[in-house]
Amino acid sequence: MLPAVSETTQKYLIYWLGAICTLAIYTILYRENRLYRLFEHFYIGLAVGFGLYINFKEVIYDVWWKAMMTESSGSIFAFDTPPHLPGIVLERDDKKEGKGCWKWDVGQAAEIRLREIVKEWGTPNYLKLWAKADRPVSGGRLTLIGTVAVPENGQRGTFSISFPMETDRWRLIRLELRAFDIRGSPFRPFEKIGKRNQLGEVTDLRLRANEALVQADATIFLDDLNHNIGYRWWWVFSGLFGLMFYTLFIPRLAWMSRLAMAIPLGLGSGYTFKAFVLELGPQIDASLKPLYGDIPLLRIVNNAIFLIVLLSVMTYFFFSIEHRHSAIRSPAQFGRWMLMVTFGIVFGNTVMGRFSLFISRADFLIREMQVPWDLPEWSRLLIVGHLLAAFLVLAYLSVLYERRKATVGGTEA
Amino acid sequence: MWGRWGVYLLVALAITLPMVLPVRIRMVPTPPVRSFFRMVEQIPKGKALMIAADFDTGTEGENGPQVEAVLEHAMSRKIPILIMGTAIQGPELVQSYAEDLAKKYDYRYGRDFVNLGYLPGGQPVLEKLGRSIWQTKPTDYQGKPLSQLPMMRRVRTAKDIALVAEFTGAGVLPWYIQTFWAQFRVPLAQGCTGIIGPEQFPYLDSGQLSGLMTGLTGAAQYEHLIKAPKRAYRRMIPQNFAHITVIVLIVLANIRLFAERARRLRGR
Amino acid sequence: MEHARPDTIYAYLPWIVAAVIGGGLVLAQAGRSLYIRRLPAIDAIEEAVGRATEMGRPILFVPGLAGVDVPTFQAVAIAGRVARLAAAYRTRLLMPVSNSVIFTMAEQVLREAYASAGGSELFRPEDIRFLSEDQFAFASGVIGLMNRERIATAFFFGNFAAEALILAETGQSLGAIQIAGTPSTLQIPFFIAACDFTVIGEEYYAVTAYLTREPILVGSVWGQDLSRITLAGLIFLMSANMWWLPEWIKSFFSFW
Amino acid sequence: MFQPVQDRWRNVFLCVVAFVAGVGALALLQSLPPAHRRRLTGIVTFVVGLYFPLEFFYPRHNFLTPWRDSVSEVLRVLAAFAFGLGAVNLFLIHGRHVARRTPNLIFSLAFFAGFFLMAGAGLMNDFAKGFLAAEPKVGQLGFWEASYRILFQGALLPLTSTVFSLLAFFIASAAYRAFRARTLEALLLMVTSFLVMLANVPYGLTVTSFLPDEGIWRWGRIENLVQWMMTQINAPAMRAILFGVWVGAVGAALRIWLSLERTFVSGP
Repeated sequence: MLPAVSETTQKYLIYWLGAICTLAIYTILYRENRLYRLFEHFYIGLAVGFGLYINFKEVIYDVWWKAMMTESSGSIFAFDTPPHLPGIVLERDDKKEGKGCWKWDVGQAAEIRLREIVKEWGTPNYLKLWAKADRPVSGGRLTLIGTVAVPENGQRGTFSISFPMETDRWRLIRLELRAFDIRGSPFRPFEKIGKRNQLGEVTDLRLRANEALVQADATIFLDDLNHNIGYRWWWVFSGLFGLMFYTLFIPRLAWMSRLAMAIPLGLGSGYTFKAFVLELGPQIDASLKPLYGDIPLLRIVNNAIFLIVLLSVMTYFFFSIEHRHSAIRSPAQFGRWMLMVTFGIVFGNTVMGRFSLFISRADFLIREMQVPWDLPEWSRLLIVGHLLAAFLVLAYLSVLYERRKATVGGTEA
Repeated sequence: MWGRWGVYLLVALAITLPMVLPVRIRMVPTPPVRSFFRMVEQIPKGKALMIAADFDTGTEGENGPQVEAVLEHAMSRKIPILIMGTAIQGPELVQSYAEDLAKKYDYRYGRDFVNLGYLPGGQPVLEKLGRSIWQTKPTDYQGKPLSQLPMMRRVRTAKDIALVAEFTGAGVLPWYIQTFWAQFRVPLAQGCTGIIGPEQFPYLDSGQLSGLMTGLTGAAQYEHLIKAPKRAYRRMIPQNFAHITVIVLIVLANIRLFAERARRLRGR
Repeated sequence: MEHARPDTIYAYLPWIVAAVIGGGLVLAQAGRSLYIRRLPAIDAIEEAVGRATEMGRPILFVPGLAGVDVPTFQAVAIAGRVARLAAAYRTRLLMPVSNSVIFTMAEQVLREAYASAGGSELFRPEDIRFLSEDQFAFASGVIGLMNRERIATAFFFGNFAAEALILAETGQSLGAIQIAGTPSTLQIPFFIAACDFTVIGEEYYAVTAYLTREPILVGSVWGQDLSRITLAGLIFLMSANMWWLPEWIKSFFSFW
Repeated sequence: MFQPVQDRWRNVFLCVVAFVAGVGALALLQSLPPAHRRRLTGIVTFVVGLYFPLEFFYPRHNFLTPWRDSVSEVLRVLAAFAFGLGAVNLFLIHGRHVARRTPNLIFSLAFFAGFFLMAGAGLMNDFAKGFLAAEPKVGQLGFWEASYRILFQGALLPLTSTVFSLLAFFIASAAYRAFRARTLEALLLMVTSFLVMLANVPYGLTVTSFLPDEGIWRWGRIENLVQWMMTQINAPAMRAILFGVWVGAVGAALRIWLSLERTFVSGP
């Protein structure tokens, strides 16, 4: 049995492991050495392991596997909270899922409205509802009625579906969206192609009991209403394409990896045209700066400078024209100077950025030090300094060792 | 080799020593930081602020204090906050800052702020998020369904978001520009690391960005604007000394260069 | 804006650019020689290979933080040219790579390059090394490699991020001749600071086209150039004439 | 035909059939001559590449619009599958070192240790929390969760940030060495970064803080000057580069879309 770890132990381990890793990497500032190399390889391993893990968890499992091997359901209403409606009580024992279910006395209210439902159903194909009556009722039926609105264009509509409610045993009822009686056109534009399943937002949801149930004065149990897409077996193809990448290592089949790559590359190149409009369009628009007219002089001067810099830097990057004529050469030269100014700005800003990185490391080493005593900051600095010195000595020894080995037995590959 | 080691040692000392010394400094906010502040100040009631934490611990040194400052500002104005991130560690880091500040401003998780967690997949996923948050990420960062978080009833699409505040050390701003700004017309403000700061100015000029906070200085300036100097201010002190060190080094190098040149001239 | 708006120019602009570039491609394919000015980087590359030969130490070629994208493809193409030179000078070329697809691609391109320079026996597959896909794991792997092999010349071509300075500084401390080229704007200042020669931004594509002389690349660079000239002309004319232009033209050019 | 199935076992059956059929189709394609395969790849690239342009440039919602989300999910799944490629490569390299007991053995073992510890702890924490581990009490964490956290927060994050923070030293020495006013260009680079560095820290601002912050004199103050350079020189220069990048991107997209990128197409 592997032991549980207390939070304090964990804090200590995180700090000291982190401190060792940090200082070992800093020995490269002296010289490349075996200590550094050991942690470098450890780091590469960690990074690859972590990347594999996070890709598996977040995409392969969450997106791919779930689409292929689950019904991709989402909750609409959980029937877990106290209803505050006449004729309904929360039942905590005889339930199917979650914390509880609703017990609905049809005699008191023939229709109930579900409040605070999930409005966005995505593209479901069927709904699922757990339900039973307290006694068998022949001819008993429930009707689910909803109001739908499309937020984009304000179109509204209603849907309803009725289903038998006769048994006294928990039953999972499937309600096919195809079978819904839909009035109006509550669909998002064009998104009803084929299956007409992209509803707008569901704003209101009611359940109505029929005469037979009311007369029998039945009590109905309701639990977890979900929307589902269904199992989508064709996702196996994207897995197949994903596996085709790995033919890269088998020369005879390597062309298949190219075929698999054709999809992201093709999509990506197509997307460039869209991104060009969305990102560069506003940039061009903003470059058309007025040079005359009803604007303050300072703006005009600034606009002119802006345009001169913009156009001369662009001129520097003209390759198909010989930079011999001064009409091209002087703006190009000026453009290059402006580029240097820009690079200077980048450099200056980066100095700040890079120092911040080291400051946060030093902050970690000194301020977040986990020691059982309350130490003043300068003594923490001393501890870290000594540790670093010890690591540097190790690094020095390893460099000496390698030098000696190199003189004896030739260099390592 | 010794010259190089000398520079390294100087930098290390210039940063670590001021950390243990008591020093005071004064910040002056720049216009882009002021407009960032204004954007948060102008968020209307009922609309949410989305914090995109696109950074990892690698650049936490700069982005961390920036997020903290914006969080503090938003919380003091009682704005609902939605946290997400396209970097793995970002959302969890922001969650820890938010939880620290929540006590002070009586913010409760689920009611006043929600964390969607890590959203891999880049631009296409953000586009989907803008169309429907619930469909793109049906659960929060701990796997809790959004239907259990009251705040999310009001926050469903990009329309419910008044401002996207993006914090990053990498060039992921175009993803937000191509989706939130261009497709859903949500204004963007960015807190970025020092290095990518200059690259964002064309976007600031074209209005694709409505506010910009660059590096630790930006964060310290924002803290100055909300009158709550904290972590960024504290880290500006070693920053200050390290900069002075580098500046002195450059001046020395140039004096040496000119001295050599003068000696050569005299020699001739 | 979930769909392009046909009442602004921006719905057509990418296609205009694509058409101009397509025209360049067609012209180049048809055998028209399109002019691209010679960039100083090209001489520098040759010199740097020669220098490694003199010192008898290996050359390093880093194709950046590789992805399956065009800057990396072009970096591999440049690596092919460098490998051809190295094979001719009988100098070893090391190439750490951070992407598996690029890894196999590089192996093939280098094998061909060595063969075409008549040095097939010099090609050692283990000199192309896959290190890691993670940025800093890759960077720390490369600096380890640079130190162990004591490289004399380093080429950095491709996409780079923060690791650019780590690599270039390490090379500098080893006294290597370094040539860099990257379309990643933010890293250029560090390459300028630490390298002997730097290819700036767009020049990167021109260098590849110039080196390989491949009609597709030359045509593409030429077409892109024409597109940029058009764009610059458009901006200049619109800005200069903004004050009298009728409203409908202005709204045709406004994004929203 | 592509109708979701409501029965689990029917779905499993269909999955197996689809997989076998897919492999069969690939086997058939394998018998095609290489030129045809290459053409097939080209056709697939072209057809798939049509999706976004057709969907976006048709000015209204159209029959392609509902597929946006599925397309983005396919992209994510493919990218996730591709990630394993790097791991396979590293396994081959380090497996060889271990098998042959080269001098690199100990480092290769460190690689494997890192890999299995991290992937193992992560997967166990998510999918088999209770496996072989004692039930945690209050104030305790289960073994797998604790080991995941310790490895992630105690090793991976510090290592990433530390390698990143080496840059603080490198940039100082790069600045020291590179910033010598040898040429006009070097001088421009140096002076601007000098000013920016001064503007970024409070002590730097004191150099000009004696000047009034109004009238003509305000342009002498470093913070205003740098802000002006940022918006009037840096922004247009960056935008010019951005134009180049995007025009280049369209060119690149065109070459890939039409399978003209030779280094790539003529691969194995």
